[in-house]
Amino acid sequence: MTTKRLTGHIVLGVVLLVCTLSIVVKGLLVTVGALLTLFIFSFLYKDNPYYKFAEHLFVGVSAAYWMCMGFWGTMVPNLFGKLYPPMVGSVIPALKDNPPEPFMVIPLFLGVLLLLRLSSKAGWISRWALAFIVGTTAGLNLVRYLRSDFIAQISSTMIPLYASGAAGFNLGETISNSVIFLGVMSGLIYFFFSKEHKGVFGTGARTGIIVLMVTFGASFGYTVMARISLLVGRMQFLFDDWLGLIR
Amino acid sequence: MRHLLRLFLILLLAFVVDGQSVYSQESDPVTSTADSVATEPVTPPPASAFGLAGEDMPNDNGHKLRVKWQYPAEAVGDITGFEIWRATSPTGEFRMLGQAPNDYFEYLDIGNKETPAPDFMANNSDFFYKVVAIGKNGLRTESEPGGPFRTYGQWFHRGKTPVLVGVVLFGCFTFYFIRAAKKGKELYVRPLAGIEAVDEAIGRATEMGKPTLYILGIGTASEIATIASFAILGRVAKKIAEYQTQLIVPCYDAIVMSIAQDVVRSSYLQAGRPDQYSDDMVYFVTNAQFAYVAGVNGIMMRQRPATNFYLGYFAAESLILAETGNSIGAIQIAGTDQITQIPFFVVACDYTLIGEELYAASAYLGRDPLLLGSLKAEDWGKGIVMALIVVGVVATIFGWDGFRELIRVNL
Amino acid sequence: MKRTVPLLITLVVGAALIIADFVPHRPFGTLGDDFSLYFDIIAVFAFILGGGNLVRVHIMKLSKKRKDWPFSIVTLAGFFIMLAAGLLKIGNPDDIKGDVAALGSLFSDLYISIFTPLQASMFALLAFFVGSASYRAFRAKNKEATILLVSAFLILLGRTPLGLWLTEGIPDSISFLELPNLANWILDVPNLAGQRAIMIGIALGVISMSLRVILGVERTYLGQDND
Amino acid sequence: MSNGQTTSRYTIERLQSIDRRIIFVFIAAAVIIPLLLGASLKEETTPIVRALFDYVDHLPEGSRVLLSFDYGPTTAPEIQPMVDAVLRQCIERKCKLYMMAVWATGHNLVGQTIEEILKSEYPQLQYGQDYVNLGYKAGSQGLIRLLVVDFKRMYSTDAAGTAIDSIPMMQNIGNLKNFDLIFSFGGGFPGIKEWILYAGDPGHIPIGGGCTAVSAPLLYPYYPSQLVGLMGGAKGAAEYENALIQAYPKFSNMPMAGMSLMMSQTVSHIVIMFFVVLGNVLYFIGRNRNASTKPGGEK
Repeated sequence: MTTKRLTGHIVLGVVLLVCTLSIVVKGLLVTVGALLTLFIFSFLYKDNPYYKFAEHLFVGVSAAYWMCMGFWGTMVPNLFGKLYPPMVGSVIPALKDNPPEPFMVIPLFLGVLLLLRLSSKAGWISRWALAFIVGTTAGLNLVRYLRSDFIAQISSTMIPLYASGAAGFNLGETISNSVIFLGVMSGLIYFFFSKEHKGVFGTGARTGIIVLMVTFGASFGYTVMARISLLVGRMQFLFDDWLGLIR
Repeated sequence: MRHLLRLFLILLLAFVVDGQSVYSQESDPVTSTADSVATEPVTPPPASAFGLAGEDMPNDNGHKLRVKWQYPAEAVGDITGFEIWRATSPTGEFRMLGQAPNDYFEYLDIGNKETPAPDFMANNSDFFYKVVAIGKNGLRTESEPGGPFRTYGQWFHRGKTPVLVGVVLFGCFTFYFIRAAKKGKELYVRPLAGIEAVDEAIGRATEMGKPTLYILGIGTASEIATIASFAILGRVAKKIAEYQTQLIVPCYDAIVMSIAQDVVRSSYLQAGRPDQYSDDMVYFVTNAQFAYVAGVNGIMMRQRPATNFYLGYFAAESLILAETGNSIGAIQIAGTDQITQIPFFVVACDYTLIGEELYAASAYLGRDPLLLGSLKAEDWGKGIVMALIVVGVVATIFGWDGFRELIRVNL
Repeated sequence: MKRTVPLLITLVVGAALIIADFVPHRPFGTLGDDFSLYFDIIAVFAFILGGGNLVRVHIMKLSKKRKDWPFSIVTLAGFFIMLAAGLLKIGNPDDIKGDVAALGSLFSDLYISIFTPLQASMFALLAFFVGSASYRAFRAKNKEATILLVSAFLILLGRTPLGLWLTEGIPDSISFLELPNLANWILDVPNLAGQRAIMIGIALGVISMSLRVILGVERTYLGQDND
Repeated sequence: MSNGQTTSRYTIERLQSIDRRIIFVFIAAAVIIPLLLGASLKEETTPIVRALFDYVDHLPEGSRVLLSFDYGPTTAPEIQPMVDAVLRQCIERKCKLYMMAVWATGHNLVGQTIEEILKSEYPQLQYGQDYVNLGYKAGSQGLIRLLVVDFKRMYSTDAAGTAIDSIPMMQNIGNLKNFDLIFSFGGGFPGIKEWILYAGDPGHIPIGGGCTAVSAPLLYPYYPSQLVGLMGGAKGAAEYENALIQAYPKFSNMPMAGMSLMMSQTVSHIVIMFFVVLGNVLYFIGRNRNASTKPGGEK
């Protein structure tokens, strides 16, 4: 127990020393960025007080960040600025002379209903606002998905299984098109809920699983490269901007 | 001779362009301005645009006009471009709207939809346009005003007919199968491994005396995947209440938190243990993607849940969560409709609900015949998709592209 | 009352938005955008609930001196300093008229020096986790896992010079077997087919889920206590 | 069962569930060591990148090149090397550089790039004569659509607020068609695709692009009819840098970010593949041993 404590003190001492040195040599901004980066990476070793510090700071700062963005970016111009433009004239002069939009009372009303949650007696009324939100989501998404994903994907699968170009029959494309056709069909068969995976249907579903597994493997392998470049960016920051070790 | 040719072109245009929108050109637009070409031989002003026509944009709510004009091909090289002007009467005050390059012969006038704005464009009223040719020598030639043109709002978007057919068809299927289910018709659904594992996973947490972590993802309530996750949370929370283990639901969005609190509270009520619910189970972390991940990682490391659910909308954080969860030895059940993230869950979690299965999960867990009926409707939808694809492929083989056009959506 | 009114609201709002999608004419043409805007505004009201909840959770932790309570001070300090900097636009070059995130303001300084490095570092953890997940999960345990492994491995190989080098000697007539070409083919053909099947399935799932919600068949989100 | 067998099986099981921190150390080393050594990987230039390089290399002196910074800090490690290489080449060709952004996050990156490349490497260049920073404008594809017709209506000032007509190199710019080449960097939305659809195609303006590895396959189909050429990910950047060094030997001693990024990526890839192979080998050894000690065990 005491050795653990001692190690803790030594680490803290090193961190403080590095911090002071770095502020003197490199300035506050880079030092804060570098130390926070190291604190986050320390999580890879194990959970520790430095990660906890970075994590708690991140949570607090980010929550306030989005609250401020929401207030100045949405609430002020889109609610107050539309409900009664002169009110925001001192902040956003461009909106001052716009006509008021009385319909904006609706979101104001719903917003206030939502806040009634804080009261234990009238809390149930807040569900009206939530029902509006859920209804909006359902209505908007239904048509959106039908339009873009559903119909567009079907029509782009309608490809000729027998492909021929200017140079006559094209074997490569014929094979590729057939694989796409069979892949989509068997993938769809796999997703059937109300049919048992037996017989011909079962063969289709098993082919579907194979196609899905190829897809997942390919997407995974493909993303590795992009993920590594993120790390390279951070390491460049640490070793170049902070330590100046890269020539 | 040149004048005669232009006159001929204008007449031709009046026949070609849709009759309703073009009341144009009773008078010859090529007048004095064009004549001046002859009188000033040194730096002549550019030729005038002619044949102004305007048409309402289809499938919109009005306030937009497409203005087209013509220009003598041999004179295009003399000008830098055009200016487009609009007024409410041929003799009224014209406003400059914008410019077009010298080889553009049309301009989409997007008027303001609100009344007091200066470039407001009312529906069902007359507008007149002028096109000014700007010569390379700096001289300008105005065309005769063209008009009146009108803009209208439409009551049905024709390009979306296939979507409407889809909505009606799918709505009918759903109605039919829900009705059939109400009458007590037995519906078979094949087992889903991820769903079968839910009971086992919660049971394990109970045995180990550890909490269950439920992550609704980083979607807001505007994602349908989040709504699907609420439905699953309701069933999961009920089981947890029955088993009397601990539930943790850290939320990314405040509205999601509010709904999740209601869902969990009523699940505990249904399970007959309202006293065990507290608002501390469902709480807000932050709505910044990676700050949320940092927070949830912390929760996993310190509270050591035995079972993790990741159901809803996920982005790049999926693998960070799943790998941290794996390192503490939790059983993990995931599901998302984000295609790019499914592979990470498949690789790092014990069970993954792939895409559509996420939406079916609440029906599976609830075993409510009405919900199962809607799954049957989905299967019929898939059947129709497959039939359409087969017909479409056959059609392309025989070179009949018309079939593909039938289901095209023109926005 | 507690149950019926919300169900009715969902039904009316959902159905109206579906109909509105087909009607460009006013007021339907903009209904979807209007409602999305209302949604955004309600979401800002919800921030009050969220922020309040965050503060409450951490003050509780502090007052009850639960484990790790000193870190709650960090969260609360970060939260209130950032909130003040943003809401009051402290140090903003254009004062209260300026953009909240204008360069030079305290809000923007905190964002650049704290938020950005933390975000990028959390994101960069992925590079490590991609490695550990590959090691653990890519085992030829059964048929499915083997296919997953082979497909991922071919892509990985094909995208490094190693892949090119391994299959450089292949004659031109069968050049499609060169690893980079093979990797591209997997991405463009079977991968595309799988993604398409999933997308069509998801679209059907979304449509069905939306209908269930609008028709009131799926009502879990409202809570189930009927009083 | 003998004692020795137990130990070796134990070792294999241990190795199979190897502490993941060991993998982390290897990945970190794979990234850091090439960075510190300044090691870089030469990439033979493929036709799609070569086409882009050659196009720029044949631009006459004084050509106007528009560069749109459509990316953010998270993808900057991949994209920035491309921007730097293209800028250097354009300056060697004595082109006039117009920099803008349709991404809000691109705004700061333009300023940063000007400081790091133009001001430090080419101090003789003059702002307003040789290059201009137009900054970010909102509007996504709508903005692009308007710029095709009328540039100055949207850009009435530069990023610093100077009136656009007082900037010498802006005098002859009326719309996007006055540019000889447009570069878009970044593969998200809005990005290269929107530049092609709303500027390149309708205005017949040559478009070149640089994007992340993830978005490259979505853009390949536009080459060569709608795209002059495309750099995809670190590999594309490294290929472009290679072409640059071959054409302009003065750059051969300069560190090239794309090539060193490619080195780090390749080494990490190999490390990950090594662990995948190791995992499988150990798995099969373990399974065979299990099978031999427990006959009739798992199939």
